Amino acid sequence: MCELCTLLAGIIGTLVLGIFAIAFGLSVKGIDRKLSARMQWRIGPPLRQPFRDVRKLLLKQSVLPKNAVPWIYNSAPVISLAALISVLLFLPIGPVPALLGASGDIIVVLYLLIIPGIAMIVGGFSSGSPFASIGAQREMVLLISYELPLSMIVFTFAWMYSIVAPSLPALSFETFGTVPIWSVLGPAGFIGATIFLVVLLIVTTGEMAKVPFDIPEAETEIAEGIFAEYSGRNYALFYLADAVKMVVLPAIIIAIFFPYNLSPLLSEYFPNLPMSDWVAYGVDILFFMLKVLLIDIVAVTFMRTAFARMKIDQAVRLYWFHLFTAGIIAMLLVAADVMGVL
Amino acid sequence: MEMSDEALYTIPVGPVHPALKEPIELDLRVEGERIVGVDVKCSQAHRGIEWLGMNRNNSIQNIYLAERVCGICNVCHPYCMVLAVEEAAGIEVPERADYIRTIVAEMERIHSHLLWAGVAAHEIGFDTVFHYTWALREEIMDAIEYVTGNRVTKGIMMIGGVRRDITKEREERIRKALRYYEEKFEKIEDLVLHDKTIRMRTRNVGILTREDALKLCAVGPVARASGVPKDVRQDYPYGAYADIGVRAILPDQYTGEIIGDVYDRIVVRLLEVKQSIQIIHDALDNIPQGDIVAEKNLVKLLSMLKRAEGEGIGRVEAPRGEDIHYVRLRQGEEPFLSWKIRAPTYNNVLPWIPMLLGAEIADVPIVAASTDPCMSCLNRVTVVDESSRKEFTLTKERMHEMSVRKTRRMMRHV
Amino acid sequence: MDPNSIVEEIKRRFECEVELHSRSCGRKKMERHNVFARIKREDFRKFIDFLFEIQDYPHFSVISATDLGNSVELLYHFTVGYGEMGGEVVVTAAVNLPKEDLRIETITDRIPGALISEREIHEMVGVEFTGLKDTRHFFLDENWPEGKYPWRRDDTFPEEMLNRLYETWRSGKGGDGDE
Amino acid sequence: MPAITEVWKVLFKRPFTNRFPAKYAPRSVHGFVRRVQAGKAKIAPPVPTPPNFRGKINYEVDKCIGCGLCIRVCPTKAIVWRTVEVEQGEKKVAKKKVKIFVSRCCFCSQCVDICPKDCLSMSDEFLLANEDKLANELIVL
Repeated sequence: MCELCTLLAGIIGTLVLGIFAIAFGLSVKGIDRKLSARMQWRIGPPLRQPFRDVRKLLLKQSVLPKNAVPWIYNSAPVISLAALISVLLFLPIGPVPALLGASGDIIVVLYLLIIPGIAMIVGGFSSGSPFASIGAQREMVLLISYELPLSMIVFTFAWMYSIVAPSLPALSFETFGTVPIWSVLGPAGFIGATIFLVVLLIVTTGEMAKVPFDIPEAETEIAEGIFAEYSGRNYALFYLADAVKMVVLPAIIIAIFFPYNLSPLLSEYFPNLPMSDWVAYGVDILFFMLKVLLIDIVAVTFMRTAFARMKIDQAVRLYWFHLFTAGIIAMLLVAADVMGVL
Repeated sequence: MEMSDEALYTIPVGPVHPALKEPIELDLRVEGERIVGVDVKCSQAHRGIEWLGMNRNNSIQNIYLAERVCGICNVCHPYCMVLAVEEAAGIEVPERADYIRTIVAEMERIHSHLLWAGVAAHEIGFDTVFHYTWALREEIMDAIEYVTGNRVTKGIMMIGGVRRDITKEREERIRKALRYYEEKFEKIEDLVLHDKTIRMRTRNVGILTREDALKLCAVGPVARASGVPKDVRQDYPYGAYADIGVRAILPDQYTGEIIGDVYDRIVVRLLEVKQSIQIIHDALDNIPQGDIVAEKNLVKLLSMLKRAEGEGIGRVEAPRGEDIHYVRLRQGEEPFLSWKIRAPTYNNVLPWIPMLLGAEIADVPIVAASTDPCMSCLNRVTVVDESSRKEFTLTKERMHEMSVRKTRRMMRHV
Repeated sequence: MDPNSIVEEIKRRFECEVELHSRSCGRKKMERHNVFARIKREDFRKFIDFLFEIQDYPHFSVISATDLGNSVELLYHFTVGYGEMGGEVVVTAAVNLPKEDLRIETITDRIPGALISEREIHEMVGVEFTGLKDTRHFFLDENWPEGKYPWRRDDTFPEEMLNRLYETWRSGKGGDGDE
Repeated sequence: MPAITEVWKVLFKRPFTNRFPAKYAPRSVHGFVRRVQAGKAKIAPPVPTPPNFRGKINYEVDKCIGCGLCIRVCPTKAIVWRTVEVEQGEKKVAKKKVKIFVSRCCFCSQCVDICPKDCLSMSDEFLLANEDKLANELIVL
């Protein structure tokens, strides 16, 4: 293929992925709002409400606070959204292998994941409001706290692959897909991996800044914190970034823990089904979307309905102490399993 | 303050802030997340109710004015006012009226405490409990509507008695509501008091010591949570409370210790809901027969009040704490010569300062909410003229004119 | 707390008029008592000391003010004897202040909880509390005009700030003053 | 933490919310009202009012003797005087009657209590919202 074609394919792929992520993310948000309303004994908004919200925000004036630094203030939401969509380029979406899988691995994803947080911090500080500053400080602390368990999980598995499958690149999601972790782990490792899954789900909630970890934007305390001054188009972009996050983070969990597809199973059990490649693709993408939705229901909808907001020191203690300890135990279990100690 | 001023931030909480449902301004000096200085400013919500009662209205009109001091304690304020007027004019209240007043006041307490539990949960980001408690509160609202004719402004108090009797059907309706709450109480208690995240946010937060509570004259559940057994229903019985024998509820009855933090205030309020259910049962069981009002003819009553001369004090234990009204009547004049309303929040604002000092910013909403503050609505707006940086106060007329203009503008586009 | 002994004690110590109002309620007709003591301004601090003798922390409720034409009467409402059934008595110390000399000592040094009430009376009636440090407005706006007191019945009342929106409804066809 | 199980239980319960007047806010209230009038849409019923509910005031003008007691006790000054020309035999006589501004009314029903001729009463009508506070349906004559 010529270089131009690769570039073109990349651009078109990114566009398609971006639109898919935004549309799907907004729908997931709609379902999340509806379900959480039902959990709270309410009716809740119609499913298409997030789309309407975005439309309304885009129509509204974007106010620039007097004390704000304009270029930082305006670029923060763009960077946030762009970084999240680029994470998707490195992640396998169901049956579709990662678009840029060849040029980056898990390390890139981990780095890219920090960018939206940093953009929010910078945007918050640059808006020059005391509420936004406090929100940004809190976001900073939260960012540092949930990175630790997150990287612990990823690197434990990378180390595991370097032992179990030395021929495959350890830090690539491709490896997670071809050799699912559950297939190489014994009982002890299974328990370890389950603990990791729970930890990762809690990290996801923190990363998405939902109750009980919505500390940086805590509405009743600091009036939406970081976003206190954002309005109109800028806020719409943050809103979209939040929606895309609801696809990206579950996609990471899926890539690590549930890289399975439905179509091989289907064709095995129902050989009569007319399973062309395209149908299989469609089925698998739908299956992927279902997995994303389920993870969102557990990590977002359920979490934000069943708990009260924590204070920042309590959240840090949870991540650094409780989840870190759980992570260490899980790591030891996995290690023991892989090394054949148990 | 030892810190240099640069390290300190000033955070204005209010007059308009999502944590505050009513306008009040808290200026917090913070150092990181820790609060080192608090100042309260209240000048957002004075409506001149006392002035109206002293200059414009006659006694009967004042009942409804007092009802509008607060939307939630709308039985306590008129109750308090009629007690004061009855003392000033020397009117004896029939026993049945005492009982009916007690029942309605206790129904209000159930609704107010449930409402508060929801608001407090919302302040710590627990919207689920907020929605549940408000849904459960509907039952008592419906019962109140059935008994008094309206959900919120009950309009049941009258000088010398009450305006509506509790008939057989109304009694049945109240009993139905009480059964509902007896059944649901355990669930509410479980949801609020046994939740780990709520405990994390409220235990050892916003502590008010017994000493501070006495010094700063805290009242109601705030004082009781700090271990001061002060309850007007017990100390200074009115209505049917002396017959029923109400005792002040302290948090150690449930937890075994008194800390004086937000959690203790939650405990006190929830136990009071249970106590109120019992009080209403007792009052309904023992309600005497007879008149419900001392003077049925309102025209006679009005002229009697016009001739009266004297002063009186009414005290009522509102859901938020002690409510006190002082009324002075002068012969030949319909409006009161003097009227002073002291709502519970008046005394519970100063305790915010010791509660908040040393707390974190994240604690402000729940600590403020834990006293169940009530500021009522605004009477003037301060706007800053951007071009000249001149601050001026918007008068009511000007604001009215502006709103009328805006409404017209909007109506053209409909 | 026996109200009669309080009345006797006040009469013995202070040269003043004391009234006892007793009201009963319910079936048991349990009585509740209000003591009104009309004391002199010079005796005021002594009266507060007397209340502290009855109870460690007499509960301060509020200050009411009545404009009596030539003077303003301040009524300090205290309650003593909480904690037992029907044991509380409201003791009101009424102090008459002539309008030329509206001054009284602050009690915030003994009872810090009286701060809001003293600030309120300061701004609403114009009484000067000697020794009160914080005299900013509490309920009224910061830039409220000087020398205007809404709870007075004389020419310091801000008449020009009154509006009677309800009166506009009566006039005209629909009675709407907005048109 | 009891909420953890409670939320899943509630998820499958019928929502508590009363869907008045429609499940979701209509795009345009006027449009919705027009559709309801045309029979194309249905209003979800509000919670029924109890007996003796205090709603919009009713006034039987013929029974009124013009004593003005209601004006005296009305806390919101919602009741004002008005003169009505009544034919009495040959000549016309001016009679004093009242006019009630419902948008000022606070629904305390004190005027109903004091009326010596029982010409005032409270109905159970409570859907009174209007853009014009002086609309004809908000002035009881």
